[in-house]
Amino acid sequence: MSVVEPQVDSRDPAPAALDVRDLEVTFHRRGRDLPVLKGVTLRIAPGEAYGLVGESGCGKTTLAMAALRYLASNGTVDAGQVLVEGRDVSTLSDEALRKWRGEAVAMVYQDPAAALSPAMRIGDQVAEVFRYHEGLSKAEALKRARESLRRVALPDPDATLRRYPFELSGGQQQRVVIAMALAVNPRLLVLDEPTTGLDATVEAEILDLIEELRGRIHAAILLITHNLGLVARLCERVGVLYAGRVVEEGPAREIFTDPRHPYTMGLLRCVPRFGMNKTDAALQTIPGTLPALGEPLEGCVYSARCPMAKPVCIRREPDLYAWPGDGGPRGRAEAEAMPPEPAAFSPHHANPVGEAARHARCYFSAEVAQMPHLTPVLATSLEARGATAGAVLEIDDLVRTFRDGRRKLTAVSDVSLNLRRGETFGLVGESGSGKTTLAKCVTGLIAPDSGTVTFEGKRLRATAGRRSQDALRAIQMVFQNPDSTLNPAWSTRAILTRAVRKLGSGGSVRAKVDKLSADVRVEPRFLIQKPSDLSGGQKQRIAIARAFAGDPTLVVCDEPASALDVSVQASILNLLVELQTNEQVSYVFISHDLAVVRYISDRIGVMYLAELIEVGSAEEVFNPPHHPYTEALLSSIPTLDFGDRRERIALRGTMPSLSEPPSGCRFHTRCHRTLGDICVEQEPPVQEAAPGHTYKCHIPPHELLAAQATAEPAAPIKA
Amino acid sequence: MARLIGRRLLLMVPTLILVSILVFALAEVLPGNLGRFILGPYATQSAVDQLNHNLGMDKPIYTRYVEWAGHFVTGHWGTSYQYTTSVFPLVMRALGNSLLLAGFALVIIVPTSILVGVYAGLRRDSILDRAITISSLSMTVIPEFVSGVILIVVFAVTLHWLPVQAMPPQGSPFIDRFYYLILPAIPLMLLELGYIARMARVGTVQVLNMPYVRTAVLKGLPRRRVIFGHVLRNALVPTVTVIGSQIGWLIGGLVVVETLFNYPGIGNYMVNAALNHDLPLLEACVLVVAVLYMLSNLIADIVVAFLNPRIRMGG
Amino acid sequence: MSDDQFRSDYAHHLIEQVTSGKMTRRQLLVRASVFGFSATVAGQILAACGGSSSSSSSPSAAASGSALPAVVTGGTMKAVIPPPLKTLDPVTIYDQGGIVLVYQIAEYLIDLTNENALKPKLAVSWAPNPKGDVWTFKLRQGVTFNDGSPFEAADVVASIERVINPKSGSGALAALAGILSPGGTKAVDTSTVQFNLDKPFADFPYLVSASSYNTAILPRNYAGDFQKKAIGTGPWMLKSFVTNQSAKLVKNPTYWGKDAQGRQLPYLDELDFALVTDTSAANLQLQSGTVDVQPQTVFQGGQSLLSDSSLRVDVYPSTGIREVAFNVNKTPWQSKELRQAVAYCLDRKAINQALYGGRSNLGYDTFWEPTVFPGSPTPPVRAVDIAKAKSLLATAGHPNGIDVTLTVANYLENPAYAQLIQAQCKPAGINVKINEISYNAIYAGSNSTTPWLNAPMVIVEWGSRPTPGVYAQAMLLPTSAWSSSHWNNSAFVTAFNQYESTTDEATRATLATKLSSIQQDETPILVAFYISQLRTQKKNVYNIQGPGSFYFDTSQAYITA
Amino acid sequence: MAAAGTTPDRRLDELQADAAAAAEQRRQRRYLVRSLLRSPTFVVGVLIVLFWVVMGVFSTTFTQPPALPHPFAILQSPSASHWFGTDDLGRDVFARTMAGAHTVLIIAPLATVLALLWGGMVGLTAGFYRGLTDDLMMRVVDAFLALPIIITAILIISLLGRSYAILILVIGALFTPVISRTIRSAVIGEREREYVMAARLRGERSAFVMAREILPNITQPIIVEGTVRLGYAVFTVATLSFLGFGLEPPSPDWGLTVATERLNLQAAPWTVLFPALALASLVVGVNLIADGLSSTFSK
Repeated sequence: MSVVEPQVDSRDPAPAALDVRDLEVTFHRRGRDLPVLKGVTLRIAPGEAYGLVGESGCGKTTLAMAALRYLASNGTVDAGQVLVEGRDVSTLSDEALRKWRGEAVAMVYQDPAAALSPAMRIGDQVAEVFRYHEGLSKAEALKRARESLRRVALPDPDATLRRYPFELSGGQQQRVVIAMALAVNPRLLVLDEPTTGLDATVEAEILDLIEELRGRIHAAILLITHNLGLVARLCERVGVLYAGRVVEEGPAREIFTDPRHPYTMGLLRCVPRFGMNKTDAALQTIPGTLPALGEPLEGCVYSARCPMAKPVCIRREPDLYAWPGDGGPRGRAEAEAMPPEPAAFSPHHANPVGEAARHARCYFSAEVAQMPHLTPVLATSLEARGATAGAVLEIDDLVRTFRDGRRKLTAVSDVSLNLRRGETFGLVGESGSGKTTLAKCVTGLIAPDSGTVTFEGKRLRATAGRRSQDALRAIQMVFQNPDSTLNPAWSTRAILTRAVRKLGSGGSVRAKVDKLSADVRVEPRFLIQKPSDLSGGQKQRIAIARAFAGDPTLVVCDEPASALDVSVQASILNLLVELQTNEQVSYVFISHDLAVVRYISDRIGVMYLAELIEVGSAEEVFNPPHHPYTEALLSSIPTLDFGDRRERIALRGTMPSLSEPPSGCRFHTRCHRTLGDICVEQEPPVQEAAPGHTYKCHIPPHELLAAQATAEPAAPIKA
Repeated sequence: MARLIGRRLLLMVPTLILVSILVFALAEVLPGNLGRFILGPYATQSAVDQLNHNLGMDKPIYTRYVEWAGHFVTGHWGTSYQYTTSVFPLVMRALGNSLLLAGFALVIIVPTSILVGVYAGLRRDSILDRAITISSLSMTVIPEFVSGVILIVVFAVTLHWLPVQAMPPQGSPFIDRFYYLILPAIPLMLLELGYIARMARVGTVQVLNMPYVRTAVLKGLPRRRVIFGHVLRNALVPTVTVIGSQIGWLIGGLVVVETLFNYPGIGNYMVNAALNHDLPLLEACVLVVAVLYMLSNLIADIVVAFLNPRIRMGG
Repeated sequence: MSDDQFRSDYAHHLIEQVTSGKMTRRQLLVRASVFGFSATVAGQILAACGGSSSSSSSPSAAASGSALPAVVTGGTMKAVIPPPLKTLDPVTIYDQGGIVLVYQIAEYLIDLTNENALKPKLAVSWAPNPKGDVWTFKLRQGVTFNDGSPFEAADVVASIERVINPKSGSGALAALAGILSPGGTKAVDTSTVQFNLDKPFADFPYLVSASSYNTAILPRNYAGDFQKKAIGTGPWMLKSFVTNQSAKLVKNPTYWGKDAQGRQLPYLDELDFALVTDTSAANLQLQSGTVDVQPQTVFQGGQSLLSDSSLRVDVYPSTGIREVAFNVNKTPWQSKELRQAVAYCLDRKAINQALYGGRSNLGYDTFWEPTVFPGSPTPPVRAVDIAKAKSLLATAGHPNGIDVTLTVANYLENPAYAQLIQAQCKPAGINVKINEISYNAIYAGSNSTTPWLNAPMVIVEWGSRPTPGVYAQAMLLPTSAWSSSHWNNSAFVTAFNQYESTTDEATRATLATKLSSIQQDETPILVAFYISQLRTQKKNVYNIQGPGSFYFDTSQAYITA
Repeated sequence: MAAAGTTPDRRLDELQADAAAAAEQRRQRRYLVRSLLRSPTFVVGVLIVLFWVVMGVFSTTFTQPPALPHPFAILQSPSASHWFGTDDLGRDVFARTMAGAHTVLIIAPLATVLALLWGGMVGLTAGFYRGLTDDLMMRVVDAFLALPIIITAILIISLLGRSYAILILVIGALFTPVISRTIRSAVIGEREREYVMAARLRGERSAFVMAREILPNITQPIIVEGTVRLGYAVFTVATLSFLGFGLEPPSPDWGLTVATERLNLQAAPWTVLFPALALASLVVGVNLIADGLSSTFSK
């Protein structure tokens, strides 16, 4: 590729903020060489925001680390170079490297809590940067630190300076990290999943902050994330990474509206679009799973999972073709020209990246738009699901408090709700809102302090231990973490067998086990495996099969898919929908991802600070009039809709502690529509916006509607 | 911080009571017949019964415990059967000697072992690291009496560099004591050094893999700042805890070393008391050691709290 | 008839004995000393038998190398001994540490020469009445205790009465039982004391000599607080005593003792004792030069001392033994055959070799051991005879062997001795289980409880005793307080009483034969050897006197540069 | 496995499935073994320990009788006839050193197993039930931990007397608290995991959850802890013997030998040196195994 190099430099004299050329990175583990990045080439112009998307394990973070010359000790750069502002990073001396880091490039990390030194005051950590890069005195540095904290809009910077990381909320911590990164105005800012793990509203704050900062600092941004919405919102250009290869690249808007690589298309199709429901369309899953590191790949890295793969794709890997232009036809031409002479591909065909052109690593970019839909519409209407009027589950005035030393935390306060057969009740809310506690009270993993759980007319005993085997069989649970949901010591079959033994209703145990595994699409050969040999998706499928071992009436799903990659998540959601259609089971579905909840739920409940503040049909809850908090939540979701002009509602302050919830309306401390004293003093009434749609607020429905109508709901984009 | 210490001290009380019950149970209940234990296998039963009566053995256990514990709290530790003198001053003098020895050993061990360990951790997988790890392991496992015996022969008898006995002659200046303590201290050091060093190494290695160290590096901080500012402080937390708990083994070592060097420390007295059925002395020694041990753990906790703001503020 | 009359008669008797070859010169000197003949008188008697008056040379002198260097006065001598087992009190001491310390501070009426002969100390002369049941002692004049108070007959009476008072718990009580009763001691005048015995006793002077170490002379008002306020007439005063650590002694400026040249004794200014239980620790202190002398060196682990060029090891023909006692009241030791069986298992040569490098004299399970005690009969040698042992075992009713337990203190060469016994008994089918306990533990408790007097089979270490009689008196009579065997043999008792009451050497000899044969046949205890003791000192330490470890006479010791 | 009424061929493929499952498990076990055998520390450790086990069991069959004195051949320096020389009773030091493994290798492992059993029970119950049970148990454990092991051992042994059984019981009892601590924390780590909740939702009894769900997942920490403790047990036995609270003469136990022979250290260093080295080597061996195990497990 040395031929390419002069061309690039000749094309534009202004050196790119980041210029990665044919980068090959290999990790060495247990004597094996595992290529992670295979000839990645990308270029970020000064001040440009570049999004790098892809599922976990495709090499995003490795790329970032290589760019900062901070590969793990077992990782090596085998080929290619990384130039930052024209300087080859690998050539920097240690001292130069040290100064370069922080001054030229800076990074914001995924987990802010872990990224901050636990035993050092915030002030010192931020001040460090000034002391060691600008040689300021401690006092001077602290003054500057204070400024930069103010710059990231941290409340009461002076106090914050004196705090320790654990004393700050996740959002504040991330602000501190950003403040540190921007302290000495780097020219390149690397954001590695900056909002993953943060709550929706906090995520929104951080995004607002980053956008707002971009206006002032002129750093180029490399945003690494699996969240397409984020990229759509922040970045001009985006590169899609798959198995260590850039498979498509181009302007964000075009890529997301008109993808030219099957993988990109797959990604777009498998996330539920904002406002989309299971009855509208099925999520298009990507067949198969990501190739494991070091797994040998024939031809196109994606061919194994590509629904439109042709023999040629397996025979020979396509280059990164420009689109439009030679992409389609040339791809075809080459596909026809069999067997392809390697000589036939002179370097200049592989258009150098960087210019505003689009590129896709596919012979058949032209056909991507017509990529076949594999999964049919699955969900039938509630009625078709035989949803009876009678409630399967009724929860009345449920209260549960925990003690933390002397403090008393109310995790669930006076929650009442009901659920019909075959219905899916979605439960949304930020972390700490009490979703999971509520769910565990239902299943009996936690005993409520007061309140009742009635199931099919019979009141349930508080704890699972004291419930009848039938009650247990009827109410099962699917947990969040695929890695701990299955007993690592048991073979998959043993796990299912045991479940069937305890919960099943007679008949051949093995037959039932085989049926279950077939229902959740786990091939029999995996049944002899231990969970450690299964992929996250498979584990979660087995977990679901386990829950269905006794043909339950109600399954509580606690974030069943949020730990999984989007493509896998889609298949899990589809599976749940399918099972529901076949088994008439009811779900309580917990998730912090509103789009997902909206997609899978028939009715939705919104929780805030242990209270259920709004309940209604999915449709109603997602559209005005709705609780101001719901409104804020919705506004905070980044969407792929470029036409989306909703003004984002920034909530004030941070989530109050459960130990001393605010008086009156619990939301008043952060509410953007607060009416003043009344909200502070009086507990809001439950108002009915529509039959079956209620919310807790002082503002009557019509006023809310008026106020909220201005911001029209986001319309789903058809791919 | 003060509140934390106060809380910990309070927490010590129940444990202390339990420990005393334990010692009481072990010493006065377990053998079933204290009189027999004191008088030995050849005493006539009547004599044994008489003694038991005098010792109040026929009283109910709890009253006996209360009296016993009461005496300890009020410093009436009884009279040693062997030396026919009051136990309290005896034990206190011994304790002083032991503390001097142990302290002397620790003062040298702690910094060196931490230094060595951290260094190994920073130079992970280097030849030096390997050497340190292996040698520290082997040091840890050689019993004190083995190393002690060999040291004596080499340094005291053959080379005449150091005195064999651990006590300087009467009337020599206090400072001399340290010179005499060098030889006894070494076996203790070997034992602990290896262990603490390993801990320090592990701690360092772990911290080096922490994201916040990456942050520090990518902030462009100089290496030494990264190490002293970010790595060390956090790496030492487990080490300190270990040092606290290692005191137990150190005391175990004291018993051996003091016997070996005929050093009038609490370990030596304890062994003699045990060998000679001198129960009051034995009980006193064990209790004192227990308290000592708990205090050392307390100190460790406090240091940890100092290193870790979260605990400090939580406390 | 007067004492002097008796003396002259006895002198003639002795001369006859020697000339008729019934007695050796050495014996004569020893016996003469018993009856209070001064060395000069004894010399004259010898001359009368027609022989040289030269007494055999002192072994210590011999060991120290015949020619002594010029005396150096002043300086400190450091010695290492095991710590006293109980609080320091002359009335009750019984262990090496205690005895050695008391010996430095307090004195006895009579002391022992290196040949175990008696020599005047606080008593200048003594003589029995013809019947031998009244002994009159003349005391040394102008002696004062180290607190300044004068030494008089009253102090002697008080001291002796004190130890024979049953309440005292003194070991001397055992030695004097049936011989001297309370009230039997009278002060004739301030410088004369008369002992009225319950029965004639030829060896009486030994019972109030240093060999009966509880009879140290203390002031009449002694309160039993020796460890706090160590009082005595001896050459040394106790400056400090730290339990289990050290005892520091300083010279007694008012000490009466003078050397031949009339120089004030002791020569040394200070005497420091390191109190160390652990043998190897003690040896190490010697070798590292921390201490100058070790009164009793154990051959076990002492090998390196023997080869150390900086040290001199003196060998003393002490009469110390390691008594292996069979408690005849406890199963299975009621059986005489069984006891004999054990005796026949022992390979005494091998034991002597292993424990003492072959230095000691073999013992034949009797106290009358010819090579050690003059005038003793020559008993038949008990060689190893497993076959005999087996048959004895069978007659004892244990044809298939027997398990026995041997209690032994972890002290001196005892553990090794025990293991040798164990190994040597095995072939005969006697399986010895060793119950090893600490030095303190074996002596702990009262007479009715202490292991050393109550265990079925036990090893007890005995320091030097000057005569077989003293041994028998202490451990083989029903009246003996230190009888680990609890042996009670009327024939032996009667014979022994005659033996001690008669002064006629010929009769004594025949009785001795009888006694020794009874003892050997009955085998209440095993006496496998008489220990030749080792005393180790630096090459520059001279003129420490006294036979064996107990009598550690430092009054004339000195250290050259 | 299969309920009645299944067709023969169904049964057949069930059998095949079972076989496959079994094969799978064997494969995984083999993998573990193989990776263990690839760790040099582990292998060396095993070799050392094996050596001593063999010696402890068989040495007396080919060495001279370790307890037989030869008074005329005491303290002989190493030679062809006595590889390690002789001690102060003329006994063959080689024979005694080899035989010395016997006692330690009986007491230490038994004590450790005992401690693992007791500690396992305490740790499981405390960690699983938490709450009051946990608090009480842990208080007691703390109390025990406040007493240094050697010292408590001395206390108890001096009261109960010495014998194999007592040594094993005492050391076992004294190691219990530490082990229960480790196991407890392991249990606490597991019990919050979701598969345990799933088990409870199946209506499993606590005993089952502890024994079948949790225990299999904490075997590795238990094994490692066990090995580490074994090392300490050997150490402790030796130290007790040295202090005179362990075995009795003429046992060739290493600690005892070092204690009794150390007064010959200068005249005959070999009498002490070889048992000392033997002891050290065994402890090192055990610790190497522990290291090997933990590093392999943590992979």
